[in-house]
Amino acid sequence: MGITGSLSRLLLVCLLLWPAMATAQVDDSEAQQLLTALAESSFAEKKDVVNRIAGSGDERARIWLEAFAANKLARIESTGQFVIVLSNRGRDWDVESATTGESLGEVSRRDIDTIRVNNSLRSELESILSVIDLKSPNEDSRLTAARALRGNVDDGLADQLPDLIEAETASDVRLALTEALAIYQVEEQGDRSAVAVLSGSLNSDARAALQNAARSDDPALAAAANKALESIEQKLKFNRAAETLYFGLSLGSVLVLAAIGLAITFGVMGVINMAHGELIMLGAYTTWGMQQLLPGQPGLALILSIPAGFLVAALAGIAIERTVIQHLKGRPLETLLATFGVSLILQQLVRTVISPLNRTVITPDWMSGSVMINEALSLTLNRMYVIGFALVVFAGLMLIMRKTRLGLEVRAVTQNRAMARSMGIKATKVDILTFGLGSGVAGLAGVALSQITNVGPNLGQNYIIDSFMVVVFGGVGNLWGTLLAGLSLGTINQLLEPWAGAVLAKILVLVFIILFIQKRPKGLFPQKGRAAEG
Amino acid sequence: MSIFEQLTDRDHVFEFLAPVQSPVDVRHGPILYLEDVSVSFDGFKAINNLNLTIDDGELRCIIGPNGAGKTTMMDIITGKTRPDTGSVWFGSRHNLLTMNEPDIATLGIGRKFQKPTVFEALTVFENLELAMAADKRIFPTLTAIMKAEYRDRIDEVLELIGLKDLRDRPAGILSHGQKQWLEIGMLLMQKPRLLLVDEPVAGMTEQEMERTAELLTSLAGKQSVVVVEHDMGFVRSIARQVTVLHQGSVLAEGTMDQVSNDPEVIKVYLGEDA
Amino acid sequence: MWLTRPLQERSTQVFLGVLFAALVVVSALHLFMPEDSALYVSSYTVTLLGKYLCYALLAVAVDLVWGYLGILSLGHGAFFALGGYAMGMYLMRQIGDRGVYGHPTLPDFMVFLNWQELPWYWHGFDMAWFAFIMVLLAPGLLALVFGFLAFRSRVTGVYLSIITQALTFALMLAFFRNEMGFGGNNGLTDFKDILGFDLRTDATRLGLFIATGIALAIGYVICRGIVTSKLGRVSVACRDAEARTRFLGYRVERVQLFVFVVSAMLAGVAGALYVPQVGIINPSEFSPLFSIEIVVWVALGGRATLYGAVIGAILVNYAKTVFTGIMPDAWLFALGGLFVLVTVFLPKGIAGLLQKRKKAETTEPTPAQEATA
Amino acid sequence: MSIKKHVKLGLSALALSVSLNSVAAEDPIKVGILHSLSGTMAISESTLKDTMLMLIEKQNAEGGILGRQLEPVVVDPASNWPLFAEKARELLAKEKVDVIFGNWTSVSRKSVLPVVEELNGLLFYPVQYEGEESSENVFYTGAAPNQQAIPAVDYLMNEIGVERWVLAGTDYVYPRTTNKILETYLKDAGVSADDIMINYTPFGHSNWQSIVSDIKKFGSAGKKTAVVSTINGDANVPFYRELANQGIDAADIPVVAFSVGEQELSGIDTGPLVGHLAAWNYFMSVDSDANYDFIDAWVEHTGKEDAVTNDPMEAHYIGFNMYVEAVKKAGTTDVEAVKDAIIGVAVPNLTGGYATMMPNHHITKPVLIGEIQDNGQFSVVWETPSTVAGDAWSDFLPGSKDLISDWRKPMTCGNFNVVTGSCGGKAEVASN
Repeated sequence: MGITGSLSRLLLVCLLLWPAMATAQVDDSEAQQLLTALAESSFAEKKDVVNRIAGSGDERARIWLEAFAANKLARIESTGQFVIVLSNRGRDWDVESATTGESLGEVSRRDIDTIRVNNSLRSELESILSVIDLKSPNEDSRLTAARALRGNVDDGLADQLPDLIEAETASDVRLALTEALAIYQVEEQGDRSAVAVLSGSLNSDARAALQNAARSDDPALAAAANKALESIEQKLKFNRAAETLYFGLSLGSVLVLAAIGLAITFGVMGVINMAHGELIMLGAYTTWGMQQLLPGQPGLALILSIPAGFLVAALAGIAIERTVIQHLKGRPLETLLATFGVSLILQQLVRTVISPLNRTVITPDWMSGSVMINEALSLTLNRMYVIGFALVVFAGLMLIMRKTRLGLEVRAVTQNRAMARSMGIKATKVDILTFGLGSGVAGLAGVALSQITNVGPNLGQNYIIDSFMVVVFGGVGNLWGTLLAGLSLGTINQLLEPWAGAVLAKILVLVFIILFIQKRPKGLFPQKGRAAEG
Repeated sequence: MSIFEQLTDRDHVFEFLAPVQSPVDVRHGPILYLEDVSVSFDGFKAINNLNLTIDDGELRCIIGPNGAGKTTMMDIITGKTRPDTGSVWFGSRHNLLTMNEPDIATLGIGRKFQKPTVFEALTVFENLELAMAADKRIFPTLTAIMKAEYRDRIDEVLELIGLKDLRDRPAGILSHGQKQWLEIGMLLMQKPRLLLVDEPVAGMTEQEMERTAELLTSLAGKQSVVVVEHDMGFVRSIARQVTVLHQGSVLAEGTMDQVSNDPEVIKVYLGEDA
Repeated sequence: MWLTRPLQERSTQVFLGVLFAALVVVSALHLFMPEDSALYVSSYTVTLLGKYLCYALLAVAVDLVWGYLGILSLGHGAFFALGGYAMGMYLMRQIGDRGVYGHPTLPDFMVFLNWQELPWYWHGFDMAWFAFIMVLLAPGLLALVFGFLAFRSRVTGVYLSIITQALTFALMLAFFRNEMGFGGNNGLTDFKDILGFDLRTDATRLGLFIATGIALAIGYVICRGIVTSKLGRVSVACRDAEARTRFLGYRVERVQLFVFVVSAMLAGVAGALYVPQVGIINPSEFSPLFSIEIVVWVALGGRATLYGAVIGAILVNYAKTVFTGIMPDAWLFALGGLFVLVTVFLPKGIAGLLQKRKKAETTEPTPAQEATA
Repeated sequence: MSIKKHVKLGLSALALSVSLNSVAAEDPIKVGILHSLSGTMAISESTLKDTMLMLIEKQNAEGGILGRQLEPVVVDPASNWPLFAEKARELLAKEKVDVIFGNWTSVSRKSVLPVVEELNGLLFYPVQYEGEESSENVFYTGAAPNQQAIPAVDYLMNEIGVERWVLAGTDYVYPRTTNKILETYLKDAGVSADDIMINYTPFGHSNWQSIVSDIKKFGSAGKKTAVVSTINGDANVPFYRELANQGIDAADIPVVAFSVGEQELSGIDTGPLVGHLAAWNYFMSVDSDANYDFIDAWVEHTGKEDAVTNDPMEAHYIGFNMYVEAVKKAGTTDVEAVKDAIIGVAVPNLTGGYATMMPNHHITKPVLIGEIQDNGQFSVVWETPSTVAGDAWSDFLPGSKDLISDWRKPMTCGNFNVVTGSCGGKAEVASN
């Protein structure tokens, strides 16, 4: 258990007297001396210093400790003055005094000694702060604090918990606290009755406690723990299945996004666009560019880059169509080669113009982390957004193809170009629009991918083959096919991965597709009638 | 029938006792025999309970409005399309439904497409060479050498189809009519028992037509010929037996006069033409 | 006889003449010129040329299927690499106990990943004849199985191209796996000698260079023999009007299969000669990029003319050597531009330009037919 | 990097190649630089090329070596392994360079090795690698497993109290070997087999969902768990993203990476990664004047205020200075002489200590453990009390535990087998 007894006793003091002490403030010499101790002692000793600081009840303690935890607490070599680092990028850092809080402007890195912190200290600090938070009026912070306590309770705290639970109003906080206490009781005291409390819990610390208990030499306790674990395992099984399914869907939705644009350019227009991957890449870079333009507002930038990414990619696509593809009408294989050349050029362009290095695309807060369905099953948010996004995009395309004039004309042109022409449809215009649409969708895929994987020059390459597989597997010229193919391939892959391993799973999927194409050359949903011939 | 039945059936002729025969068995008359053939594409019945019999050495014309299923019928006979129901027999022992295009072709059914398809990259001569009846498996083809007799035979046909002086030009440069002829020539090289000729005179001049007519009539007797044609004049000029297809099944059958006086037929055609 | 027929052709005679002349000249300059003379050909250059010749043979193999059969294989790198691995395994076994661990049978990478004994598929590769048969057999079999499945179900055109790409991609992933026992990403390297000749001597290098030249000559004659035979004309027929060919009684899928397998074996040989000269074989040879690059060599040189493929391969790779020396960043621009320009403005490649002067050769596909291919 | 620059370089290189095969005594010392400037590895390697150019510039400004100027010869192996061998041959046979600095990936080194040995050149290899190699002609200035992996594990075991281990790596030889070594090491340290989870993924793996969730499960067994990551390059971003999203933070399950440096971090949103670890022999954040000077010079050379330095750059810095010293010591650039002279040469490293060239052609390095900070830098939380000497042959692999390497006369053997008492690699010895 992380927290030493001495610490917790100190904590109890400040816990119970917290409101009273909130205004207290030690004089600067003492503060200076505390911080010096923090700066100069070894990691082992730092723990006690931290406790002393926490115990000092100084209102700045929290600021110091947080800065310390974030690696922002430092001492200026020349003056020996303690500072809090505000920005730590580049060679000169922006700092303010730790004691007075006044800004000291920029100081050269050479002159700053950050006070080192490490993981164990950091987690220690967390629990300290969380214990403090148990008293906070804000329910959420109480909840997080309570949850953080599980597995971190020690004797001193344990004595206090019952009262806290008693006092607690919010049910879920109370539950968390009760579990925290139970875990302690099982672990430290081998208390069998407490096992019952945990038997339903899906929390990993609770499970850990039970597993340890199951190993204990007290047979009765072990038996009880095992029983509890079994019931937990039952719940877990279901959750894991759900999880795998979710993984499959999210991977699938990525594939769908990557492939759907291709389904239009390849499936509907019959154009093999090997530069499709690079159009995706452009979309991703647009997101990065947007975030550069709007520093500090990654979320807004992301939303804006949805239309932006679409436009950029669409324009690029149209440019490709005008300059290259239109000259190769009816020569799919040549188109394949030419567009492959385009893809090489685009990649190298990004390398030389922007950088060969990956670019950082920030995930906005509302997209990071995960929604907790229950303690064992939590769905990652960014993936969830991607799934939703994929479906929206798909629905949008369906609408365009089914309900709009463009869609009608597109279908007309693909069915019979000459006839469509004679009915006054401008085939060239349709080509441009269709290809623009397909490329634009690729751009959208890029925006989504920027939240999941690298934004770098090779981004496109990693998806092009998969995309083609999905389209071919789903049946060329059939959007539903693409959707189904993408989702099913994703799921298959995720089902295989646990026992086959990532590499083998991918290989197996590829081989499966190759064989499938042999059986059904036209994919899951083949185009019917004369249009499909030749 | 089961072995036992075979043994007890005194009329049964065991394979190994049967007399050696030409691959196509026409002792019982018809060389081509379609029975209750139906096929449909996404619900649309292209062929509907079609029954058709072609006798050995017969020259048969098949007419019918667009979409009557003429081409589909040929696809079925040549193995390109498989019918949903019905049976197709070549002679009395070859079930065509169990064979693929090459087998059927080697068995002796030649086909000329509606839209003339020749190998444009190859010379006229080479086109005929490829068509020539020969062992068409891989290694024989690889090691094949041009014997004098083959050359003579090809030149014969070149003479016949009047492309002698274009002998060594790529077929791509030929006119539409010439391509038609070349394709007919390729049919001849195949020495088929049965020729399926789809709109042979489309895009031909008057005298080209006449020559085609002569050619086809001259072929009849030695080989059986089935001609699908729109051009009534042409049909009248060659036809003895005419079959009228309508909506995938036989509407009328008989001599040209019988057929053209058939009220049904008139209705259909007037419905078409008027 | 189909193999001797090409030898009467003028184009083939010219080609062989040029090739052998080049071999002789290079060897002579390498052997008899003093090191410091401007005409001296260093062993570095000899190996470089040897590599180009390997690529040339590979390109010829691709042209055979693409140019004459209309099958655009984006996976020929796979056959090349398989041949290379077969040779690589032989060379590994030749090291014997001279590896850093001095293990009598196991290659080094197996020793330090503590494999206990040699995997079954490594047996026999210590015998040259076996290895050399595998050089043909490994790619041949893959092509046979893959082609059989694909052609039987009439997968052609773009679909075929895409799944050939998938094929080589899958193989790349597979060979990256260390469990496969082919050295994973590091591949096979640090070869000592071949057929008893020390790979580090200039003589051996020259020998390999000449061997490659001869292999190219033979390969060229074989391909030429096929395309000038009736079978060659049949394949062109399959390329331009598959259905028609069927109705003439040819089994299109078998023609395709045969030519495809021959081509794969040639690619394998090219790979086998490539490995001892560059001194390493690793999964990156399976990368789809490489396979597509091969196709562009052919496209640049001019399809359905074999010699065009040779020209293309040598030109592009020479350009690559120069570019990566002078302006590395520009290389991909150049390559990419090449793809676009050739396909858009030079559909018949360099050979096409040459033929503008002579009368047009007849086996050139026209764009219209390409659509059906 | 601008095309212009390369044109300039290229032209100079071209100019050189024109003046073929004629090297007199007073000609400049030719330094071959063999780093990919295009293709997938360009990301990492092109900066090393620039580092070398910077060092050479500086050395020339100080009057070169033995009064001779240094002249960089830059070639681009384009991330293509066979091309590495070819370019190495070009450098040695055609350009007649005196020394080569180059390579990043193991496979490229393996492909160059026979060439360098055949033509008896000198190669300085700056990247941490799997060991199991010691060539007379190669100097390994990067870390061997015992200079990175093992100390890192020690730190986790002793300082953090980790009992359960996930060894996750990209499926190629470096992670394979490192994990083999660690596995044995951990088992020797009494870790039971079911407390070790080993997982391999392909290059550029981007879908980490199930693996991360497995790690999560593996980590929730009540014992302190850590991930030892030998995941390579591009695969890291999605990996760390997934970790963050599935709510695994450094406090619960720390990840210690061997292939993630400042440069890789510059492509990642480090916010969620704070506290995860990396083990290197140098960090940009190291608080020493030598380092600050180096950074200033680098920023000035690249003209980018945010340019980062990393471990392989330091390796080149050390390797280059060692070469300079060795040539001065030998008084000539003759390969044999330099080979003898360089052993024992000690030069300052950037972390305030000294690096010495060992007889096995590896060098002594301090091992630092750093925690990722939100500014894309590492803060050093632990370091080995003294420097560690690189070990060519791991003591934890059955195949190599009996092997040692010593290139001093009279032994001059890269793989001397202390059991059989013979030089294992030599043909006449059949050891079995």
